[in-house]
Amino acid sequence: MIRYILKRVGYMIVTFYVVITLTFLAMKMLPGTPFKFANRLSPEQLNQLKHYYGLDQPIPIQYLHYLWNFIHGNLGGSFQYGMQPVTEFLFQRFPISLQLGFESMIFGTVLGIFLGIVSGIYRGRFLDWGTVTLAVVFISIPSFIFAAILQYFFSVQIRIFPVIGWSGPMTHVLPVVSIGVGVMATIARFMRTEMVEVLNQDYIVTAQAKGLSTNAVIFRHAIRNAMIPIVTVIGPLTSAVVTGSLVIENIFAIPGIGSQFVDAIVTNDYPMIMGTTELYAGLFIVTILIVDVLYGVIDPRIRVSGGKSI
Amino acid sequence: MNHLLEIKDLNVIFHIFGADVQAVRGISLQLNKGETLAIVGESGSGKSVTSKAVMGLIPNPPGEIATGEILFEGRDLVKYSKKQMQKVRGKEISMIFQDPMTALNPTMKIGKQIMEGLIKHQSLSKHDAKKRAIELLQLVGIPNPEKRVDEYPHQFSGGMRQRVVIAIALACNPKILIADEPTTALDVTIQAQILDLMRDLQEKTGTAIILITHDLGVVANLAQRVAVMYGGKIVETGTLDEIFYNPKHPYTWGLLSSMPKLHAKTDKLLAIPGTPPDLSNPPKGCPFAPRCPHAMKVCTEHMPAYTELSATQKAACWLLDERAPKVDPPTTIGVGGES
Amino acid sequence: GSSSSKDSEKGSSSELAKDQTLTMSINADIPTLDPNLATDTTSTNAIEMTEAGLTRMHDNKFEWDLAKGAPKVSADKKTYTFTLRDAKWSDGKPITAQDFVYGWQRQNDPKAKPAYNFLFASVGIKNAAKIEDSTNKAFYGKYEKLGVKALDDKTLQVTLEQAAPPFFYSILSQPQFMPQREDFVKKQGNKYATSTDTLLYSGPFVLSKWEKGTGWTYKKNKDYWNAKSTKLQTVNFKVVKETGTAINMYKTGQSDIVQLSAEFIDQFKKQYPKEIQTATNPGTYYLYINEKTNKYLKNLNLRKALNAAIDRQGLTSAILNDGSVPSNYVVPKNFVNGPDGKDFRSKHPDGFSAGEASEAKTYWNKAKKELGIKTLKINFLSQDTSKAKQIDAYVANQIKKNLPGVTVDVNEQPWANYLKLNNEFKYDIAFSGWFPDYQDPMTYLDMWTTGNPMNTIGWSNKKFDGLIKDAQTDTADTTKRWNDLVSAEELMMSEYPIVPLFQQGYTWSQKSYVKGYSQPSYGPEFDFAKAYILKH
Amino acid sequence: MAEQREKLLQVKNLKKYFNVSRHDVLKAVDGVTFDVYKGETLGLVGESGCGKSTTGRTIIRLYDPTEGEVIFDDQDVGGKLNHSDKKKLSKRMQMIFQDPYASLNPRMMVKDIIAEGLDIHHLAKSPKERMERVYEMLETVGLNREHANRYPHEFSGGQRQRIGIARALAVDPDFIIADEPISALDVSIQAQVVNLLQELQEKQGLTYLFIAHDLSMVKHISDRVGVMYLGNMAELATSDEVYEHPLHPYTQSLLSAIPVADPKIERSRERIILEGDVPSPIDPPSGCRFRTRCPFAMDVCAKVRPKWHEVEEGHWVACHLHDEEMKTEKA
Amino acid sequence: MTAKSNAEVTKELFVPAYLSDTESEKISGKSVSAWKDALRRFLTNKGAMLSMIILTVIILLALIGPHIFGYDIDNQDVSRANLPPKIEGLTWLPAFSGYENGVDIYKEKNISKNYWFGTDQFGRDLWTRTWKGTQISLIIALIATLADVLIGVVYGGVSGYFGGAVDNALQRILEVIAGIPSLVWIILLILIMQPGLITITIAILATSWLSMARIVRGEMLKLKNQEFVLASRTLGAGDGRIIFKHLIPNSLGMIIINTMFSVPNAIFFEAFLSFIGLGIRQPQASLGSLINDGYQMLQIHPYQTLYPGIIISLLLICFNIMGDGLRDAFDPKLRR
Ligand SMILES: Nc1ncnc2c1ncn2[C@@H]1O[C@H](COP(=O)(O)OP(=O)(O)OP(=O)(O)O)[C@@H](O)[C@H]1O
Ligand SMILES: Nc1ncnc2c1ncn2[C@@H]1O[C@H](COP(=O)(O)OP(=O)(O)OP(=O)(O)O)[C@@H](O)[C@H]1O
Ligand SMILES: [Mg+2]
Ligand SMILES: [Mg+2]
Repeated sequence: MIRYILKRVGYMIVTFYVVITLTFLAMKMLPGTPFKFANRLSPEQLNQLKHYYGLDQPIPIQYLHYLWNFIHGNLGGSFQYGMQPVTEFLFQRFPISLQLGFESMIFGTVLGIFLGIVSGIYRGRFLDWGTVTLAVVFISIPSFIFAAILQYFFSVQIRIFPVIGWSGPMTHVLPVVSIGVGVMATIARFMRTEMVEVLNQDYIVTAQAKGLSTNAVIFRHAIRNAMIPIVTVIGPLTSAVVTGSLVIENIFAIPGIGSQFVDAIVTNDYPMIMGTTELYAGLFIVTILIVDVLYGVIDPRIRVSGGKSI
Repeated sequence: MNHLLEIKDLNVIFHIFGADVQAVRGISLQLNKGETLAIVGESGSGKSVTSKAVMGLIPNPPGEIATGEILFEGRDLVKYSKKQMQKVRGKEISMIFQDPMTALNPTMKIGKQIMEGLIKHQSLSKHDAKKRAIELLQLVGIPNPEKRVDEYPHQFSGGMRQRVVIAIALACNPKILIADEPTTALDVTIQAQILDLMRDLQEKTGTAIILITHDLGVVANLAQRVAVMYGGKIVETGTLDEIFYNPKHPYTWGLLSSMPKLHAKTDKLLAIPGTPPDLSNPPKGCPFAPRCPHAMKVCTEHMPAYTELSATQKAACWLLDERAPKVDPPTTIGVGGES
Repeated sequence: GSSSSKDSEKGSSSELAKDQTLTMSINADIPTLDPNLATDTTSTNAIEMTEAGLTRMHDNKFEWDLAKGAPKVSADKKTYTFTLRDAKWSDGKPITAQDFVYGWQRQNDPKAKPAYNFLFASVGIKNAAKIEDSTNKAFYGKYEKLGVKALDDKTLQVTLEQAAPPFFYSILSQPQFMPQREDFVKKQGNKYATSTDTLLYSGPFVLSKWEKGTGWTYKKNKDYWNAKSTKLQTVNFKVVKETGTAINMYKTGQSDIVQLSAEFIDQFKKQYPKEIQTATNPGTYYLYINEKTNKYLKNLNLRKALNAAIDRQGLTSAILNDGSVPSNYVVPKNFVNGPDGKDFRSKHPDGFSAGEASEAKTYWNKAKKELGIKTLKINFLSQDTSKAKQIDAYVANQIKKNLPGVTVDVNEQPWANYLKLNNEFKYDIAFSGWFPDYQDPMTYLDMWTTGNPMNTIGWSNKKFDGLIKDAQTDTADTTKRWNDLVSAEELMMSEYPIVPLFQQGYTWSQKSYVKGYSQPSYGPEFDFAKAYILKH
Repeated sequence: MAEQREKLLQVKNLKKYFNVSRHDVLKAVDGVTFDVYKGETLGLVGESGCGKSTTGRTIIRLYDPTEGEVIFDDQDVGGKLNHSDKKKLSKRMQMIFQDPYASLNPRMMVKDIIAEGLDIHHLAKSPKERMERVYEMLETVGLNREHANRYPHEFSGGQRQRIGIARALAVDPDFIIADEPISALDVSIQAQVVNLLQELQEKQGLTYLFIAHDLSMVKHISDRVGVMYLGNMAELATSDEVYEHPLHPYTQSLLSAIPVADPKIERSRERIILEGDVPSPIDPPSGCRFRTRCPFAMDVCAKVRPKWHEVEEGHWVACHLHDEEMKTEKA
Repeated sequence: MTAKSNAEVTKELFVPAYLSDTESEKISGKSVSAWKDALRRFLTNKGAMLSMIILTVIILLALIGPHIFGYDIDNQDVSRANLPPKIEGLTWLPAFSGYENGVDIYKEKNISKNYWFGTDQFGRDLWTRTWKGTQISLIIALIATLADVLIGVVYGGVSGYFGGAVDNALQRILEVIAGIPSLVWIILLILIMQPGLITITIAILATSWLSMARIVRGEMLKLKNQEFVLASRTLGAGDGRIIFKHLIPNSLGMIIINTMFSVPNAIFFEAFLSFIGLGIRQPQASLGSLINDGYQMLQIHPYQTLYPGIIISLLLICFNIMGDGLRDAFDPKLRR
């Protein structure tokens, strides 16, 4: 197990290095200059600025420089925020996005698992049909449309929830639901398939043959086994949550990293784009690692042998 | 009636894809206390379905018990509610499945899987249940049971898993143990271990066993009575010796003669040509007729009735009708000849 | 905020509300509060609300702020001596003439990365142009040679190269001309002006909270010399990027003022006729025409055709719909008055239209003959902002529709690349706009002179250059200067080197209990320095 | 009788190791030596995982041998082979697989399945000839012409297995490796296939390597039987010899473990029940592989690997109990 | 059962019935391939069939819809800006009445022509634009999916089939690529390339093939050791034959199913990109860009988002249901 984790961490570092390099190169390939007011600057001033930011050096040198700074936790300064350190912004805003993502994930997962179980148990009946339809619909409606509808309905028409913000619990409801339903739908669908699969397994019959009640069979035997593979979807789902939060944060004016990222893209704030990208990648990579390790922890079959065979 | 279990005219139907599979078509069986009844027959002949029907585990949908009674100590299990049935399962009647690799929950400790039934049926405390689980593991011959109760199924070999499955089935001292191909997935040497174990356990506990298999060797080893199934029907029943040495049904003949003899020289095996019937569209007459070398016109038209050949043996075949031409069993079944 | 959910109409009483809190939504964060680095409207606005200069703009007119009154002007009109009021920084220390000197010098110190130091040269502060000029070895970066001096703590002397231009006093209200305190700036170093407590305040408000990404809060500055005229106790700005969301906040009473985008204006006109407000501002938008590298576009008839092809009324009423007005001119309306007290536009109120769509075809046909072409492909460079995209779609369609045979290929780029392509003349026409640096027609005209780095259209006219030069050097005779500028615009627009499209307008909605709030055409973008809330 | 007969296949010290992970090598077949004579059936029995299939697959070159020689008709086919050599070999050596469901491509029609070998080796000159050959094969294995245009899933297990045989026969091979061809079939169907194989052998003079774990069936069909245990050959002799005078303790216990379909014999039989399970081939016991379960294990068994030698004519065994040298040493 | 009346059983019936060998081997019924079997199962799946019908209708409309009124996608006329939908025969339906907030906009603006989906702020006919947008979205989805299938199948196929060191190397690369969130890939790509149809396609492509590659690899690994493949090998088949005759036909089901899920993913991602302003260029429209344009008007002119929104949702739903249907149809466990 330890060896497996070490190996994974190794890959993780490689992946991360690739991300750093790629983002760096991408930024270098971007057309145009990073200086917003380039049109008002004399060439001399421009050169000075370039020198100041180290942009006049050959790219390999810049690259090494960037790596060096990166290792020392320096991601450079934000162009759009008067060269304030990018890390400061990330530290400030990332926790909010993380919280949003986490809550959405919890909301989606819990509800999704529940729906999936119900649907799997009542396979082919009305409940199943309803859940499946719901899941497909929620997977198919882009989260921003859903968010806009929710906001209009619950904040403007009924006025239960505030329009914007990220302060009290009430402010969390709409954004979390907007992102969470997608997660919920995906998980529900997956869970249903797993549930159906598991319910057809021999050990379920064994459990029934022991005379256990239906509830005991489902709760003690079916659900746990059905839930193990769910862990594997959580990795890719993080991606979905991140994508979702990117727009949802704008709609609900949540000061998270997502809205920051969109800003950075629109304003060509390269250091910020790079920093955010790396953060996302890091988060994603770590999530996948955790998920994989977790998978081993939950599934006793993998626990000892270490690593899953794909 | 003092049968422990009596099945009367059981019919089980599966509704799939616009077709109705008549998996079991009017089966009647009796099982007495402490005896071992083997059910043998072709794959798909309804052996497992019959046993599942007894356990009340026919998946519904798509399956249903269309008609029939399953009398356990005189009470009809077919009429039992879910709750009532749960009290019977595992406590009065328990079951072992063919594949030990999949019959255990991979994410639950062995001990817990054994304890579940104990806690449910005997209201033991967790602690006592665990103690009993260790005893049971010891009983089925698992070394070092104190340690192994806390392991997971994947840490056990196939033979050991099958032992665990047996331990689970025996946990509450059931009156009937249904073993559905308990050794098919195992190697011969392990199979021998398991068969030994089952025989020992039966001697100790006096449990009646329904043994389902298609390995006549296993039958000869373990059973006292045999029921031969074909096409959803029982075509012949009798004591072990009656079936092996004096079989009356051509399918039984075929079955016995298609097995090579380890201790005798056989030039050529007697194959049964053709393939088993499609149970979604079963033949009108004798299900074996299309493959029967002695088939007569009547066989394809009418289902033969049982002919009582002895107090214990009966068979359903038109050849036993006095109007039928006399047919001798093939010599290849002459195991009785004693080489 | 004043979160009454009733959109009440009874705010007609003139009694002040107890809670003097104003809440607004805004679509951008404050990037920086360092007056050296501030280039965007949000930062500028925040600095103007929290800091004071010698003057302060209000309702398009300047008022004396930290200057006690008009300065003493020397006979040659080149030296101006200001006397300062007794005013304090937010840490209690007095604001001195030295603080002005330091602030101005810092704005001219290349090391402090000033973005708008050219303003000093535009006004004509002594040596400013030379200090800026990196080819000038003797002066470059020597900010101590700037024409500004503290005679004593309360007396500031400013020396100019020539007589002060008419916009001298108004430009003194800009952040670049505000005082900065040396010891504080040096102590904060890199952190200067990046958070509420790394900045000293001298204006009507102090920044009490600044959460990046969420918004910020102003509190009344009790130490401001003119604190009695500040009514608002608290002003909240909430960063909301989605217009729909901002509207929803306004509708539910979670904000008091909301900027409206085109889509919502009709609805608001119907729903909240008493709350909707409109004002023009001096932002002008036009198309560059590349005369430098595109040989066809050197043809006047073709340029006229382009000018005539676009129905600007349709653009402003159907697409923008935000109070913007069609323009056929370079210098905007209602921006600056001449010595005669009349608007610059008064001579040519509607500018210099090349004509209707029908005339466009005539010009196009002439151009075709002159150029010997049948069709023309136009590369239309623009930015990738959502607003620009709408305008592009409209403009491209108008040109295609009204000039048969012309195809338009829209090339929408992010800002940085847009600039680059623009500077490299890699476009045929390009969408662009201009906001004034100071309150004078010159800010709209001097960039079209030959050789000006901002002249990225390649148009060149000696006579025009001359007129601008005169106006720049001969500042003493204000009337002649004015007339020169009027002639310069006339001359420019006779050659149609650009296609003016519209002058921007603002439409916003403010709750009826909000009074004294304005969005003037020059000065603070959102002027709430004297706003107040009525009881409601 | 064996002496005069021609050796069709000689397997010498064949080894096949699999790298299951970076550190572990699975010794599926670990030094197996035997010959197969022309026209005979050599049965190969042993418990699951003992390397029977691997042996067969290595001989037919589905796997490349790790070590050892395979001499087929005096030609070494155990070394490096290029594609055309393998192709040549495949015309003469064929295989029948265990699982009648997995061994037929569900997306192909029966005629294309049977004709695959013909197509690969260009044995049919025209489509007509190809079809003729397919029909011929179908009839040979007791199926009908109409079956040619059907898909595998429409057939029963026994029929499918016969299609598999037809496929192997289509290229007209000399040697057929049958890897548990009947273990997935119903008892009543097994005989169909076994009879068919025997008939074909008689008619076409085929040579079989018949792999199975059902000893009674192996005995029935084989002339000689080899018993494998954990990658090694334990014993090899004529089938009667193996069943009547087993020398290796493993063979003995294996034979006693098989339940016999005869109640009387069953009642009276003495069994040697082996304890425990087969050890892992990744980390096999030292010396004799069987010693961990052997009722007669001696000290020497842990140290020295028993020699594979001929104790009597045609009776090979690898056991210290039957090694004269060891016996004397022990004494 | 025993109590069977023997009355009808006459003596004459007790003669041997002739039983031919061929008889016992007979298979009744018509020959069905696994494909046909799957198709049959698919056809009986009501949801999937309905989805297919809806999809067909949408695709047909996407093809002919833009030509019905003779407008092109950039037919601007601000005098008819922001008209609500109106369909002559359906004016009794509020959605197609031409009224907005109780006002007959057509009358107000004095317009006699009907615009079935209304017009946008430029006065462009939304019916035309919506269907044209559907076309573009479908094309993006199609190209992305096709390429995804190609890259994914080849990559996964090579990796799974050749195995060993090749597989190891390819899998490590895949792992690294998959370690980078797709969003990051896409945004980096969009930043360095000109936004537009091709860029979007490439961007979607850059990441979407991963799952296909994984699935195909898994299939290959599973299939290549199946006995029918081994059988082909023992017959002397080369790699080409094994791949094209055995492996691909047998993994086609999985590939098709995965494709069914790739299509909606591509459409969805395009919409997302449009929403954050990195989408298709004006005056071209895709469903995503239409939704993005209309989104600003959601509260005022909801119809501008509604129809593209409905279509995109329908597309996604239908593809998803069809994917599910295909999965069921190909599921060997559900086969008898
Ligand atoms: N869950 C089910 N759904 C549909 N049909 C079923 C189901 N279970 C059993 N059947 C059908 O019932 C018939 C009898 O099956 P059963 O499992 O009893 O056979 P068996 O005698 O146990 O065979 P085997 O030896 O292969 O286990 C078969 O035709 C089978 O297809
Ligand atoms: N391709 C492979 N890679 C790794 N290990 C393998 C491979 N093929 C077989 N093995 C291992 O080699 C050993 C021998 O396997 P083999 O299939 O030859 O056994 P067998 O005697 O045919 O068993 P069975 O009766 O179950 O078919 C087993 O432990 C098996 O797990
Ligand atoms: Mg069964
Ligand atoms: Mg094998």
